[in-house]
Amino acid sequence: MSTAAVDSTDTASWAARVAGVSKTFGATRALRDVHLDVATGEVHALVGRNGAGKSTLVSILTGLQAPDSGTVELGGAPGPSLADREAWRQRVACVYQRLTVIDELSVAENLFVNRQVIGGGRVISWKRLHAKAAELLGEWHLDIDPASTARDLTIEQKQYVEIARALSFGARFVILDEPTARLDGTGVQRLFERIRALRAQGVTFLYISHHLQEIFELCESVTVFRDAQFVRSGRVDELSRTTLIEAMTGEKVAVRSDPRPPAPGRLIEGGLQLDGLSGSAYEDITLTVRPGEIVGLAGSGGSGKFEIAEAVCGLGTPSRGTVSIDAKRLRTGSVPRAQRAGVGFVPKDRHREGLVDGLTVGDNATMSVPHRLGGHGWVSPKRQAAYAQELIRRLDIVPPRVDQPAGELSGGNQQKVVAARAIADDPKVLVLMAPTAGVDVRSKESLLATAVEATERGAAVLVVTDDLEDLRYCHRVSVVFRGRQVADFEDQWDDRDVVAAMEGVELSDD
Amino acid sequence: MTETTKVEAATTPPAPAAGGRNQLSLARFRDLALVPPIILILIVGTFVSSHFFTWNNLSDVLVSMSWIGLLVLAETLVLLTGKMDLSLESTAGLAPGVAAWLTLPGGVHHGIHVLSSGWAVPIALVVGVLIGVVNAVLVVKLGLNAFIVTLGMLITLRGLLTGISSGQTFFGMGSSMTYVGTASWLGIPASIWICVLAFAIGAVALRYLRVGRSLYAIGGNVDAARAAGIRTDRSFMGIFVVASVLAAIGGLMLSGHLASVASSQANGSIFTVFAAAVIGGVSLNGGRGSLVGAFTGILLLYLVQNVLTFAGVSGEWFDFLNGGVILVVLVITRLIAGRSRD
Amino acid sequence: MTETTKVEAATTPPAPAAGGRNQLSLARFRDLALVPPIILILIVGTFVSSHFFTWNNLSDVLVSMSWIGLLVLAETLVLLTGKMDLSLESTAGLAPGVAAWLTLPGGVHHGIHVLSSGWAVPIALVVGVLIGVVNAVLVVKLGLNAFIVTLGMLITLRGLLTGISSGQTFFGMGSSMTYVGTASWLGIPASIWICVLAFAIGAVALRYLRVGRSLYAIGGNVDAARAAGIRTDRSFMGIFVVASVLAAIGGLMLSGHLASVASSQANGSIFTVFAAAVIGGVSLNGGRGSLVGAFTGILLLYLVQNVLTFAGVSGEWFDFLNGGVILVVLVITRLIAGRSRD
Amino acid sequence: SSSGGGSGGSGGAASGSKPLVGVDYPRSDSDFWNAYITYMPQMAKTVGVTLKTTNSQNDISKLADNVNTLVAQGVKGVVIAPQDTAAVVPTLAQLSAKKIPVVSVDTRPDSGDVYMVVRANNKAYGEKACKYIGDSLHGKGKVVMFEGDLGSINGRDRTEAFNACMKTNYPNMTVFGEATKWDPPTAISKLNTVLAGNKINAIYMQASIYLPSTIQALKQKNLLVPRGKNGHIVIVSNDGVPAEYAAIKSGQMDATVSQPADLYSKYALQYIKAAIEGKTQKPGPDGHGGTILQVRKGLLEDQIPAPLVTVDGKYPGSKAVTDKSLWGNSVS
Ligand SMILES: Nc1ncnc2c1ncn2[C@@H]1O[C@H](COP(=O)(O)OP(=O)(O)OP(=O)(O)O)[C@@H](O)[C@H]1O
Ligand SMILES: Nc1ncnc2c1ncn2[C@@H]1O[C@H](COP(=O)(O)OP(=O)(O)OP(=O)(O)O)[C@@H](O)[C@H]1O
Ligand SMILES: [Mg+2]
Ligand SMILES: [Mg+2]
Repeated sequence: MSTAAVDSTDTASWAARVAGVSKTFGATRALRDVHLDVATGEVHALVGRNGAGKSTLVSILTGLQAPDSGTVELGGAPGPSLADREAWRQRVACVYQRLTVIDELSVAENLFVNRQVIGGGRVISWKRLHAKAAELLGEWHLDIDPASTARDLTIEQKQYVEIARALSFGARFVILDEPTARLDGTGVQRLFERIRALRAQGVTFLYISHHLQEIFELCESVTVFRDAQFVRSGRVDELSRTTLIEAMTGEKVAVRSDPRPPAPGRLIEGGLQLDGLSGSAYEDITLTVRPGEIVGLAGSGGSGKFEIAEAVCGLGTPSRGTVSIDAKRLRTGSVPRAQRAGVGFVPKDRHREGLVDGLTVGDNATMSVPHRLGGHGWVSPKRQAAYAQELIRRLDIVPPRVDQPAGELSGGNQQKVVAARAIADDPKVLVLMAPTAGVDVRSKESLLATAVEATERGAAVLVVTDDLEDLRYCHRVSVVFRGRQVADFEDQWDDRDVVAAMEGVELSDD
Repeated sequence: MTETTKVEAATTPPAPAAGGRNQLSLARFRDLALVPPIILILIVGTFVSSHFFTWNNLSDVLVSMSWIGLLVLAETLVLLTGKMDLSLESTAGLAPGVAAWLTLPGGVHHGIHVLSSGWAVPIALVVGVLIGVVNAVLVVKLGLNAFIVTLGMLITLRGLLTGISSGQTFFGMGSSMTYVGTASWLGIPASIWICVLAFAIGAVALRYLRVGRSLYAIGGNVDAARAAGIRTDRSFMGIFVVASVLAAIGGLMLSGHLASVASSQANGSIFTVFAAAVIGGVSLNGGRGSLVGAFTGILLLYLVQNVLTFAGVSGEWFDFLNGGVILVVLVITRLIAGRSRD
Repeated sequence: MTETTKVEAATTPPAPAAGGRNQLSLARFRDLALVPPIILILIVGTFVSSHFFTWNNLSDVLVSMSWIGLLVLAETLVLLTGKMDLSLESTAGLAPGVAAWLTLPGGVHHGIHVLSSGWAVPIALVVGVLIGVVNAVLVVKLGLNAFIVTLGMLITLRGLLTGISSGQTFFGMGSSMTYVGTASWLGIPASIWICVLAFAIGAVALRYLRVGRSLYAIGGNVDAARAAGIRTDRSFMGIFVVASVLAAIGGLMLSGHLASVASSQANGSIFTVFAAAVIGGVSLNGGRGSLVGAFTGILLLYLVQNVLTFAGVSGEWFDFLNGGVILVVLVITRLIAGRSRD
Repeated sequence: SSSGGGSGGSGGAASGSKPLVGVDYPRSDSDFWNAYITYMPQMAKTVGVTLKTTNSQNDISKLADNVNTLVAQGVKGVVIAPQDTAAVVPTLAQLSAKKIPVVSVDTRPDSGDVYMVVRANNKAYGEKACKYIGDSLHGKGKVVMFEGDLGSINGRDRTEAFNACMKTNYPNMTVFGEATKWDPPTAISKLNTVLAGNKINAIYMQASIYLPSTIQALKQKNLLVPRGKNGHIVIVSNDGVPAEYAAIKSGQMDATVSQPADLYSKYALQYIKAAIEGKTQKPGPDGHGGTILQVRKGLLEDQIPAPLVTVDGKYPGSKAVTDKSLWGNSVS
């Protein structure tokens, strides 16, 4: 058994220690004899590709699941029994990767679920509960009525509620599993300020993210998992970005160059054309994506960028303006119509509208192309399997099995399945909404490489995102802010300008 | 690499919180959505018969719905946690049935008289507890679907009552068993008191006690509730047992009211129970609904039946109108509330 | 730098690819999970009576389950899309009921004879279509919960049959209506043919037709299915109509078998329908299940009843044993399959 | 109360002096039918037949299946009690094709051949109740009638006869007919509704299942006045189960019609045995106090007498509640 090389017998200096932990789900080994040592008072990053087992370790560290073997220590004491949730909650707080906000309850109740403020006797005092909730929301500068229903919050607001709740326990050890996946730039900064303030008070963090720049900005040390195994750990300031990625992927990192395919000529006709498009969340959007071109549509949370994209895909209906494909006007409001016109897309939320968890990878990947699998309404299972296998190969989906239920894949691979479906019909127009949310560095590249590949087949690609990494693949970028098109960048741009436009601020210097 | 996004943006609040107050009043509104139809029925009834809007008649309606009211209360609690219990109707028959069987003399009363009649009520409650435990074990420990488990239990328990009674009607039970169905407290029938108090206590517990709130959390998102430290399995166990015991009490009230336990007692009532809960705004998906709503649901259904009876609707069209009313109320509340009450 | 142990992991693919075949065979296994219990019942039955394992008896069992088999098929289709249809049992009564009412002469036959008897079958089918459309509109267009809508429809349609028949039994219908219930093709009763063929066609459609495969997607995640370009609303409408029409055909087969339509025809059968589908492995949450499984489910239940009858189980314990068998099969398949069949 | 008769072996028993007879019980959820079920094995011994029994649980399609099962076991004759007289017709056709004789108990199939119908006259039930009530109240007053299920033929016969008799004989009486689906809670809620606006003088319940609930409801409203006292509500019931006799004795109710469960089973088995032995029947007195009627061609019906039972037997044509010949006084 490999043990931690860090030799320290002073148990008190470890906020959390995990040794020899393994965990298997059916045929999948999610963790193989891993260890992790988080020193008290540090912000410790845990990185690894999708499916490396990070979230599984989180569920073990927070007492939601028992490891098959191995030990967990928190603050020098062995982890409590699984049944004793209270004891776990006192020692470790967590923002889970999947939201645990309960839609039916009010914001205040979500913040204090199962620890509602008790008034006189054993009775809940709603007044005090709302007051305390308002106070907590105020600390996060969140202007949300504590009495409002969580269902009506935006996804970002829900993420804040999640974070605010986790950090309000007063736990000395906090785990954050991809907390920024749903936050925009300002939101991330606000979170970081909080984390730093708490760290100053001696709180320890285990921080999980696929945004490596966040690791370098925030964390002191880092542990890398790969293929369910521990690979290495060390101090962040002694690691370069390249070594980190190499540890994660197990491959040499190629020198990074401009990933964009050659831009198509100005005069090429066709592609996607939005003219004065207006809807409930956006106004007067005019945009062209030529065949062979990748255009970014950037905006922060609540900007309306997804609504614009959804209008193109048939998921939403604009009130004014036109969408044309190859100069032919598209009647919006129907996905099948959009598909027939040549639109393929990745929807913004892979869990809600992307995957059918219970169906196989093959079924999911080929769901929108039944006409390619047989004639007259028939589907040939053989052709389907072959077609799906080809998509799996093109997108490098792991494990490369057609008959694996899609729900059992890791987040990044699930996203690839959704992308496979988007390109399955060789679309003329490919719309990618938040294509790399929650996706590891390597998968990000391979996902966006799909977009590049699509352009080589002559597709017009629209990437709808708030991730600057994604925009590196774009020839041009349009930025929307609160539903209005505020900036257009051609060919070369400074990230800071894009971010400024996304946040709706004027930069003070030049 | 690209520089990190560090912009000194004014800390704009992320998306304004529209409609906090409205939200609350909408929820309140949904609780009381059936009040206008109830008032309408009261007015219609008054025109149909001068005997309708009298204390005597209304108290008869309340008495006759009190037992099923407890079943609606029980079902609402189960539904809030996102489960279902179809077997409540059988429990309402079997619990008093077993009590009668064990305490009544043989002969015309069909009992076996192994216990004195004072044991009747405790026996019924114990039967309720046992049924609840069996349901809970099958659903929680074995992870079976609640709908199908309680459907199987519905058939089995009903069959058990037919078995022990040989299909006959138990009657002539002692005063301990008929007490709740017959007594009056402060001039109001005890069964009305019990039903109304049970709803009131339930409503307070759901609003002001942690254990009550936890039902909403469990029904809303069981994984989240578990992560928040709520002992979800224990809650499911508890709620199945509480529901069965409430059904047993409801059954006792019904058999007290009828001074007998027919082997078909309460058969088919689960349809009415579900209809009442749902038109009262309780979600079948868990986490949403209130006891006030559920109470107005069953009240509305019983008032409608009462008015139909006064109106002399002929027997063969009774069920049709009754079912039609459920559908119409569903559609109207849906259109008014403007969103799915599922 | 605090370098730590660096595992020289060969770059194995993350999730070991073990059990791909297993996965598939597990799914197959779940389809056929009821085959061992069915064989067991056949063996037990052979010991109970020498008359059990004869073509005559087994064909009687198949004939008597054929009509409800169509209801199980219909319910399975609806369940696959993640909805429910409780009103199928009423449709199986109302559709032939309306046909008889409109085509039979008055007097003892209780009809009104506005159409000639040749119209009977088309009328029943049209009634099926209409009911399906009403269900679909309420569920799909108004977004009401399918459970409660079809529960309301169950009560309403049953009431409608009571209303038009005044609670009496229609009988003496023409040969067009009794044909499917009485004819034999190639020496095998037509109703067996119809039931088995319907299941076979359904199974092929679910596996090899685009529209069939889309039901699984819709039931698994309706938003994802919609985003994938599947016309989900149209599918729901279609499936409700198909289910109601199947129930109408089932009703025709039953009334052909009995040469009459009682006002209580098929009452209570929906319990058996659900039980059969679920023990046959169909998920109540949508997206999972097969017609082979559903067929074995209803076959098992009917064989058990047949063996119980041969064993001379007394009437009062019949339901108890019947319900008990459902529960036992649920528990056993759960323990064998090792994971929730919800 | 399971039937006698070996479960496995059958063929041998059919021949000889004790023919194998199949009996399908219609339901087991009423006192009356339970008495019938209890009597059957006893009567089988007296009559000299071997039984195979099934129970169709009030479900006519189950009856068809059960008869198939019985035939598969080699029964030589079948006794059924179809609660739906139309839907049983195809079953009768099947049995007649197989030359298996049938005795129908309690109801008369709408068409088809049966060897004998053994039933009481349900119209007579309604009439007897009507007369008793009308005479007791001297042709004045209001009466609530708990009808059975609309789908029940026996219930309908009673209703029609009661209404017709009231109309002709006691035109000044008001009848509130309430459909109850054989369900006591429904009956009570309808009774309450009537009581809300009316003073009631009599209640006619078409089955004994309503009795305890009705007594209870009247007690609650202080309307339960013993028989003979001023303000007594005349209660006439139907079935003749021991519970009714107890209520008659205690003065809570007045009269009931004794539906002869014992005779039903006895004569059903006698007739089926005779049929198996090849005997024929003809219309006329049946030799045990009733008459055999030719209802239609090929259908004979033995109408078993069903006496009205009163406390002292003084009402014309009634028997005293203590009469030992009443089956209700001999079951446990
Ligand atoms: N409940 C489960 N059942 C089956 N397999 C599971 C389950 N949970 C996780 N897995 C599998 O375990 C492996 C590790 O998953 P985990 O969620 O821990 O990865 P991760 O590192 O958090 O990935 P990501 O970065 O995408 O969140 C994956 O292959 C996943 O499919
Ligand atoms: N169903 C809805 N009802 C009312 N308003 C909505 C609804 N959906 C979105 N909006 C509003 O539309 C605007 C844009 O929506 P949204 O938050 O989805 O933007 P986005 O660009 O997709 O942001 P993100 O990057 O966070 O996903 C917001 O003001 C949001 O509140
Ligand atoms: Mg994860
Ligand atoms: Mg958004």
